[in-house]
Amino acid sequence: MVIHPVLLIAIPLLFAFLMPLLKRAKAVTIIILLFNTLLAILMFHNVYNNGPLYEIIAFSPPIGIYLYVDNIAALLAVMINLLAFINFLSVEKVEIKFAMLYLLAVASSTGIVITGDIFNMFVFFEIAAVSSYALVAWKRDKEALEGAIKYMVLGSIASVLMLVGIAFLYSEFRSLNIYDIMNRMDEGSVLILLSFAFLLTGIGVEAEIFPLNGWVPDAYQGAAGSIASLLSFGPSKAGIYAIARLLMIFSWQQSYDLALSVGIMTLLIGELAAFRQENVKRMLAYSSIGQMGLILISLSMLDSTDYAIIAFFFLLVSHAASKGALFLLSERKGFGSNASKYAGIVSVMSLIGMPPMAGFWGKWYIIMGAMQMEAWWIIAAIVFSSVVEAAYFARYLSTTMQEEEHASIIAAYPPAIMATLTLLLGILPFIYKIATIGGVING
Amino acid sequence: MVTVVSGLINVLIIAIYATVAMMIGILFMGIGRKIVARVHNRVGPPIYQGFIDIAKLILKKTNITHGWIYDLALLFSITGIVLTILFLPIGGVKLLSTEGDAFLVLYLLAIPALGFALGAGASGNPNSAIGVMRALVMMLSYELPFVISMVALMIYYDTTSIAEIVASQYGKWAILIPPFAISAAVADMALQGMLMEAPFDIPIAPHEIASGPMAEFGGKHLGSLMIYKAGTIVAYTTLFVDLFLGGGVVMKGGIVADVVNFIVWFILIFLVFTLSLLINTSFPRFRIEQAFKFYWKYEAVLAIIALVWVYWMVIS
Amino acid sequence: MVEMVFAVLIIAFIFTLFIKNNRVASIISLVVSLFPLAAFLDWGREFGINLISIGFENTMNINMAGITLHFSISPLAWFFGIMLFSLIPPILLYSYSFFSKNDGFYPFMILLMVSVMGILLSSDFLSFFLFWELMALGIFIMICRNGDRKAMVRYLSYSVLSGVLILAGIALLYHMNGTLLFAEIMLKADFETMVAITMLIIGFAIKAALMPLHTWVPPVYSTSDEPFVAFLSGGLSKIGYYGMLLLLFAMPGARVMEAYINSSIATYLLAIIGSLTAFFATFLAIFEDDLRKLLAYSSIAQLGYIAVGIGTGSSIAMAGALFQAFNHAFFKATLFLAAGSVAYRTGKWKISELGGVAYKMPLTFMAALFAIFALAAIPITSGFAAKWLLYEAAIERRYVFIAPIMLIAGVGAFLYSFRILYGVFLGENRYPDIKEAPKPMVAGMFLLVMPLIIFLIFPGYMLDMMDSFLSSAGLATISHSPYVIHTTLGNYNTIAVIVGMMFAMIPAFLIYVLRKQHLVDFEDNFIGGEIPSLYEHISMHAAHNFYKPLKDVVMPYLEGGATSIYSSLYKVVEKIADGARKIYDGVVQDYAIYVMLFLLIIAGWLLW
Amino acid sequence: MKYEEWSKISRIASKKSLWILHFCTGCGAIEMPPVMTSRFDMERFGMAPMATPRQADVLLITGYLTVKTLKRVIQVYEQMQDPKYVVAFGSCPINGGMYWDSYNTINQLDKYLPVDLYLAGCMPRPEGIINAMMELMEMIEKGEARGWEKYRKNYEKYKKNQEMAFKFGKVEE
Repeated sequence: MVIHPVLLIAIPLLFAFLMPLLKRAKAVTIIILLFNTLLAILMFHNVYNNGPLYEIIAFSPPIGIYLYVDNIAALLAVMINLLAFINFLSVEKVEIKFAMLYLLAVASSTGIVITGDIFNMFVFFEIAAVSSYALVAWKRDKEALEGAIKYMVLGSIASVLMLVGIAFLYSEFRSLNIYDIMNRMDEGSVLILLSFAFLLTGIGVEAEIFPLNGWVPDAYQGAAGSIASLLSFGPSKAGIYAIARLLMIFSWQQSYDLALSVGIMTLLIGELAAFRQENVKRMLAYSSIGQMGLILISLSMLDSTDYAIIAFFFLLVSHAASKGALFLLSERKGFGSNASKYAGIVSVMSLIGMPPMAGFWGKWYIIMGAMQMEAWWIIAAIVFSSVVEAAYFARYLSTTMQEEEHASIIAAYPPAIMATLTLLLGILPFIYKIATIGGVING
Repeated sequence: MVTVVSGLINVLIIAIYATVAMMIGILFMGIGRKIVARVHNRVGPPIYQGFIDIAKLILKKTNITHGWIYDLALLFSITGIVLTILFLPIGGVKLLSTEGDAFLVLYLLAIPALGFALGAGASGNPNSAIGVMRALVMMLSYELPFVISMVALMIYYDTTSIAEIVASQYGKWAILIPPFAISAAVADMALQGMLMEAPFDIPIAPHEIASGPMAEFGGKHLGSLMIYKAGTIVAYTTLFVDLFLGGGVVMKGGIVADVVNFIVWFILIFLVFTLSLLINTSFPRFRIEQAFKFYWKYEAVLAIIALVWVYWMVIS
Repeated sequence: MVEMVFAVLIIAFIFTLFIKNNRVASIISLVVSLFPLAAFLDWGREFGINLISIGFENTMNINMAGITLHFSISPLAWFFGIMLFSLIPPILLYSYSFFSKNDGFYPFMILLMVSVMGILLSSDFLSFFLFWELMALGIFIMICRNGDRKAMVRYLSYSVLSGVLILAGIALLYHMNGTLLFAEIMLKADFETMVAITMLIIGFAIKAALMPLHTWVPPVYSTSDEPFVAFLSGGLSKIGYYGMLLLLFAMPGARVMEAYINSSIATYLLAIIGSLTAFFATFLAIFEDDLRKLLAYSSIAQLGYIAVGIGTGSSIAMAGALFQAFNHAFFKATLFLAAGSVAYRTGKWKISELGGVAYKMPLTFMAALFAIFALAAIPITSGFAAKWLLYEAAIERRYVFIAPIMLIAGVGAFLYSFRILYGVFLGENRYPDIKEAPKPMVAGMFLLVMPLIIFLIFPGYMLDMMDSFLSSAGLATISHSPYVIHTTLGNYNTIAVIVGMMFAMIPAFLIYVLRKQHLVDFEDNFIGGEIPSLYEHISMHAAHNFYKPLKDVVMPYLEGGATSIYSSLYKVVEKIADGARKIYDGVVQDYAIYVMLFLLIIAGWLLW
Repeated sequence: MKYEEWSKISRIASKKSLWILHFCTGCGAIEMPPVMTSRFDMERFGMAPMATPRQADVLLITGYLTVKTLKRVIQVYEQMQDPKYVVAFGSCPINGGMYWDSYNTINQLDKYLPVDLYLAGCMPRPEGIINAMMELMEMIEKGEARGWEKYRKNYEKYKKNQEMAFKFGKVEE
């Protein structure tokens, strides 16, 4: 069976724009997301058995649209679509515009992951960003608008910077194909260095790295639970994956050092900011920042140790699923039902890094890797941030466990399913195998 | 057959020694009162007064009880103190002291105290509770210097067994070795607290808390506590004599030696007891926190000096 | 067969999750808890102790994609297994009456059993760590059930710190040895190994509640359910020491440490920390008014002794440490359960509010009394043998600092023991209307007391149980018969004590039996001739602020301890955190400036 | 040995070890310190002051008793263990002494408690006290000091009188 990765992007895009014509927005969206998930799983199966998948649309590279799907990209596509599907189940009242924006955000996030073309990536970023602005503002109250505006301001700056970066790159290589550029990359002229700086800054805004993440707390705070959840596993994860690719393109020691120092700063500042935070969503947002820092640290070790890639995957996937669940749960004051309690505890434990949740493997491999590199400061930072994290999450649990507010099925089960995913990934660490086979992130 | 007979003889000897020791204790109570009276320029009771008191108490027509926990005081106090005496070498005769050691003796001494405390608690008298509190705090206070001194002895003789310590001191008593002279002085002040003599008679303090733990005891219960008190006099003075004065052993082998040793032991414990009484008569009562500070500040420092000295001697 | 035990436990875990009825869940978990116990009893064959014979296999490997978990039984694990798993059935029996509905206690007890079994059986560090963290998780969920914020925050922070430190230590060992198998890891006396061992030991010490890493214990013990706390204090706290023993003695690679241990400052430091823990925690326990906190500090103190034993490292010390661990498991579990029974009937935790419970709950009192005797190491319980071995070991090594500290902590134990006895059980009869605890609860407590009596008479059996561990760790075994222990310094003959005691009891018994006595009312008490019944209320219970004179003297020196250091540290972190939070000041212009600055800085850095 | 012989031993022991509880609400208490200390030294006869009634054999009432203190005296007396003896000290417990017409003192202790020995005088000198104690000892040895038995036998009567006293101040004489 031939699988066309482009369908993953095309179908939601198509239906997103067809949405005003359709009556039953919720059902349609659910079907599309389910279909997309299945497609992604099939694609992953295909890629896993037969090796990376290419697809060229319209023209041959380096001019045309070029999709490149390897193990990791396929897995991320599965993750984004699956979580989007589960997350969508928790939305009670679906308006047409909402469904449209949601599909756009999902499609564009998937696009960022599977594209092999840096300009396409920019386009998808733009779509993701624009739909995210609208989604954040969805509640239309003061907080939501504030968050959306901040997001929009920073997002616009980011897109300009990204565009400039791409322009520099294009002027140097006369190509936009990531693979192509990667192969031709060498020491680098001033222009290339500048393009790296611009691209990193531009993508970094989306990937929530310090200090480009000013929009994060406000946007997450303003957005509804399901939107915050979408942001955390959609665009931001795609963004950090884009940074991974960026590091692959510009694979100099300098850029890894940069990623490491930025990562440690992001980790510490994110966790510390969460430590004193009273608002749940804001706290979770800061915690996301911290986790992004951790992921960035794992990326910065890509060059030095084999564990980094595994750590990267576990951290990415576990954080996506568990933070998604927690944002969904943050809609209500307390957990209120056993399913929610289960979801809350499992997700928190995964974030803290306790086995048998998936987050544990991330921490295990990142520490293993750091030991191999004999990078003591990484370990010190992780130890410190873990304790801080534990402290504020325990505080979080102690308040949420006590509040008795009954949760409806629709509110209780989607997070529980996400938590189960985390748990299963931890108990059956097959990703370990996938990641070791997948090996490297290609362009 | 022979082993059974010799075993029975051993048991008999042990029983005789224990009984005699208890008798000596009761006698000492009378002697003690006599000595105190002489210091006060009084005549004082006859020296057998202790026997009379105990007989009177036990033969009282009625005895009250506050329940079975209260009765534990009676059972534990006599049992515990007799058991302790069994584990102390008396005048070179080892009794059961080869089967246990100084730590065992320290903890055995806690049995009667705990039983006493249980009974006092069960009586429900608030004065008793306060008395027990004071007794326990006193215990915490005097144990520190005493234990440090004991540890010094143990590391010097490289044994924890009291019988061994006594045997090693044959010919040269520990108190003649300079650091142990300090230790002995410290332990003697601890002894003052153990025997609850002034200035450390805080737990009993009849004028403050109506004789403290004993407030609700009368009749046979009080009688048993007096026997316990008599036993503690012998037990603690013997412990001191065994640790620092060679257990009174001056001869070896044969029955004659046993008799001589016994007499020397008797004289030594009498001297130790008299010394404690003389201190008793010359001092008023400390408050409990003063006692605590006394033991943990001055006594402990002296004990530590001795311990360091001994440690240095042992190492070099 | 091992798989079967695991499978049964996991099935029971899932099953009990969905049972609401307390009694059914209790019986199921009680039955299930006998499986691991049977397995461990059966494995006694390997170490020369035939108790039952079923024929459990003793090794197991689990393959998960790319990762293999190795399991096998070792003498040390066997000892701890017997200890922990014989603790569980009585506790579950007790819970039969203690709880009214099953809201998560039983499944997570079973989960804890799984984790303990995993920890004990694991023979590589990965599975050890997996189950270690599973245990931490189980404990956390148990704490969550009562949802006390302080307990949760402290426990989780400490637990994560411990987990990460252990993880780092393991990673370092792996980095140096290239293997995670206990059998293949070699410990050398070089700097990196010392770093790894230090990290691991600190991680273990947190679970073992060694000072100054103990501050999570009092809030946790004082807010969770008693049956769980009984298991936590009695059982799970020993797992920390299991880790230490494993690392320092049981691992084959640890043999290299032997030469090192003899002159080591590091292990001497552990012994000193242990003795100071015993000392200070005892003082904290003396002044505590909350019964559960008192018991918590007492736990910390008693666990400190085990650290002394491990730090001393001779065979006597090791035997003492293991013996102490065993005793502590049982007497402290009994005490927590007794406290639970008292609260079950009276609903009070404060010692100053309790009083006279013994008259109405004599069986609970008897169990508690016996446990307290063991706690205070009175020689009519097995508690003494353990402490005795530790004292002997300290004297043998000439630890002149540690021995007196330990002895004084032992005396201090009398003080807080009496506080429990008097304040809770004796004194004024304040609760005339309560009943004895339900039968299953009483039965649970008495079952827990049994081992203390058995090993009182036959401490030699306990030493038999450790012999194979001692010889596998390369230490000399202690010469003993069932009732006599010989060391180089002295002997302890339990039969002499017991027989001597029987003889000594004769006169007391005669006096007791021959002279008649009559019971009088509680109010018939001499308080300066005053008549309590004339007044509406006159408190005759002197339990409030019991050791005030001592407290006035000692407390100034105890303040400024670990808690205050941590709270000042916490304040510093709070300040830094506030600083971090202020970076996100909510002004979008600032954020835009951050972006540009970032761009400039990295561009500058890259170009430069 | 028969009970009689036991009780004889018991009486001898009792006689030689009289432990006294002073109920010192009256002025007579001032005469006790000389008795205890070196001038007269009562300890040579085995007498000793005790702190609580549980321990004591002799209850020494050293002067007048009001209705209020009578309650306490009775409580204390009942807390003592048999055999126990009451010694009324001075003239107040005999007939009220100088307080004989006070509204709140009782005049005749004998109505409420069995008094074994009266010690007349206002105040009796220490020699008198010693003398009285010797007398009590002799009575004990002969088995004449049987107040405690009397109290048990006539408990109803004593109780009635006591209650009358608590109600009306004193028993009509």
